[in-house]
Amino acid sequence: MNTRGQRILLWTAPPAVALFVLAYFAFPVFSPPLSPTLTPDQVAAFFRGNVTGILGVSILCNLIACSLVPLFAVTAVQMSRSATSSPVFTYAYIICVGVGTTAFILADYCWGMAAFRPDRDPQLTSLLNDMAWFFFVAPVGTIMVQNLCFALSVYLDQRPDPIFPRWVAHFNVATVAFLAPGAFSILYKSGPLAWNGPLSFTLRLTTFAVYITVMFWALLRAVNHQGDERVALA
Amino acid sequence: MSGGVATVPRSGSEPAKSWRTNRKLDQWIAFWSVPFFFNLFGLVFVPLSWMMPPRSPSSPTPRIVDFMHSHNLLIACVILTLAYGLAPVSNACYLMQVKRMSVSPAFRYSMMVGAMTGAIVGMLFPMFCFGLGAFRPGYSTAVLTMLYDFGYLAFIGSLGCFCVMWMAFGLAIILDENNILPKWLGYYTIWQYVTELMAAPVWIVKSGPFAWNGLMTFWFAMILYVSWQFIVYFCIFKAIKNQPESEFA
Amino acid sequence: MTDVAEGSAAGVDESVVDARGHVPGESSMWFFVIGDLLIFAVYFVGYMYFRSQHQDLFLQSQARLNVDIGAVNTVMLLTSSLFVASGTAAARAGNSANALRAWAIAFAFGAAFPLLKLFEWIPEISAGLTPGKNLFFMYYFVMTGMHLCHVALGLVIMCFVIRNLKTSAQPKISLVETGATYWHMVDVLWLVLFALLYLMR
Amino acid sequence: MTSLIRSPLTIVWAFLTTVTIASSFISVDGGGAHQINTTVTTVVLLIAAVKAYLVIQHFMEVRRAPLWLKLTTSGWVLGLFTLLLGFYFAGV
Repeated sequence: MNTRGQRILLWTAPPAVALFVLAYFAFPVFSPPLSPTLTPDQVAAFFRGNVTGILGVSILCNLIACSLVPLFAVTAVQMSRSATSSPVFTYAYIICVGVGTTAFILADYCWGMAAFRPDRDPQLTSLLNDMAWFFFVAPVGTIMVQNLCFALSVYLDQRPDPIFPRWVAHFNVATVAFLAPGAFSILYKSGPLAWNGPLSFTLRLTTFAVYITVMFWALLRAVNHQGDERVALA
Repeated sequence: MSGGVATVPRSGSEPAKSWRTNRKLDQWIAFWSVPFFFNLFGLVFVPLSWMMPPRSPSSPTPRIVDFMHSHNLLIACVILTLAYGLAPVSNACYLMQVKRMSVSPAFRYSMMVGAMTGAIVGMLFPMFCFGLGAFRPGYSTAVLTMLYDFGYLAFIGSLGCFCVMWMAFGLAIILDENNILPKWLGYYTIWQYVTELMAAPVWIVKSGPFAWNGLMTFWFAMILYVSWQFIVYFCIFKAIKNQPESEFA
Repeated sequence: MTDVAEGSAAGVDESVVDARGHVPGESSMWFFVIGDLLIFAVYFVGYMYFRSQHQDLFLQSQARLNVDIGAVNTVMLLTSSLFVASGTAAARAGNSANALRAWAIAFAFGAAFPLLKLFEWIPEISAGLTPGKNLFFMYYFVMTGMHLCHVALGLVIMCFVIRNLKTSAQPKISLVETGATYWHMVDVLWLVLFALLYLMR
Repeated sequence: MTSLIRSPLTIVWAFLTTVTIASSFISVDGGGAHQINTTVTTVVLLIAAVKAYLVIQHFMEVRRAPLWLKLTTSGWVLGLFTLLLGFYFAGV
């Protein structure tokens, strides 16, 4: 068994990231991010004025929402190679990926729904917008646990020739710390922790982007070192 | 503060070399995160936000509005969004034992998908319904009561994703020939499935024993569920403990 | 028919009587049976408690049930249980052919139960007697519905027992006994349900 | 055929079926008015208790089971029907 398949899946990540970057810069809601202090009428007016942009990005994101899953799947495969007593962290990792991705899809749905019929009652448009932000910014719990599971499986790897270098695990733990503030966006409507604040929005997205890039290179290296070794996950 | 933070010190601080010698360290870390998670879950739901025991579906609108505006709901929401990632870890503990059984991998794959969908519809979504009401006090009462209903129904209403999980888990235990978990636990797990059936009437009535805060649909199912949870963790504890070293690859 | 009964009678009375203190089937199934009996007991007692709070409502609602189908269904389950019991005894006595026949007949009677239930439920639901109608009908549909799930599971288990009897030269007696134990429990629960929902005043 | 009729299981079954039909007649005749009727209820519930006990003893073969199983199942029948009748009469 060679690693060609894993490498192919891995290389689907860069185009996916490119599409996400495109979606990010094309999304009217993000430039600049809508303030949580807007009244329902202001939110409704915003959605009425930007139907095309929001719908376009929502459709695009519906299509590409799961396109980073192959990257995570390869991560899971590499995790399962580490010499621990069980694949318990791999399983937790896979479930976390599913949950986190669904949360992103729900966020996208809510924004798309608000733009689909922009003359809806402003209360409802505002509710959909709030819900979208909640699902987009707040549910950091799964990606935190996901990264911790990855880090733990690297730390506990008892191979003489570890699959991932130690610093990848340290890096994953650090991302956990940087992602955590996102959850507090539920509590604040202004300041650094609000959903448009530097800690919840900018730091979180930057961390995520750096994380994907670093993981991509780390995985590439791990897969290339795998050689003919069979993977035990099932 | 979060589940993440709680598990980090154990690994991040590179525990003593004696820990290193324990080959099952990964399983023990995952296992001990579970009681932590459930205690947190209980604390957040009961004394912090008083979301549980469930409020009446027929309580008067002003009381619903009052409740939906309580600030503690937001704090509860924050804690849970930080910690809900630990639910997959607890499910991974079951999955690990199912992997050791003689049954087909299809069982643990079914459970895995059940766990994924369950975490979204049974935890994250209802949580956000409650959080949204408190987040923006300007919502009309119609929106608030809808969020209230949506939150409770998604949380308590019967969920097929858990049905599939318990079915796969119960069947795997019963069919297993390696005796990883006791057979009676498999039969006990069938009642877990039944508790989901029991919860079906909450969609129909708004008061009495079959409402979402009812004696039959909530309290009775809760008694079955909580005792099952304790027993299953005790059994998993023994299963991890009894796993022979020779099984490790 | 005669053979079945002969086999069973012989099996029960001679070969097993000496086995004092024999727990039929897997003991884990008994764990389930006793637990299930207790779970249903909570429902039964809950029904009685709420009935005493709303006597008239329950009595008037009971008037709209179909006692005939209920009684026929009781007889169906009892007869099915009889054949299960004699089939089990035949299997124990080593008479696979008779056991198989008895279990097949038992399955036919058991399968009639959900069909009759359908004939009972559909007119009721189309007449507006849904679980949302009142507390009695909620109890009625929840309890008979949960019982019906047990019947469905029982029919599946019966299929496994029948396959076991049909395909293997030495059928697994413990499987046969386990299936029988479960099926009789379904019967017991229905007997109580029938009295509580249809008959009492 | 004679052995079918004489088989203890069949005798139990015949008894169970007869009392089932009898109890529905009692209910329909005595309680047809759908008013509280303590006699009908008592008779019907006692019949149900006896039926459940017989099925457990004879069909489930608890008759030949160890003592703990006999006690548990009999205790269930006794306890359940005591509670049922108790709640019934408390509410009448």
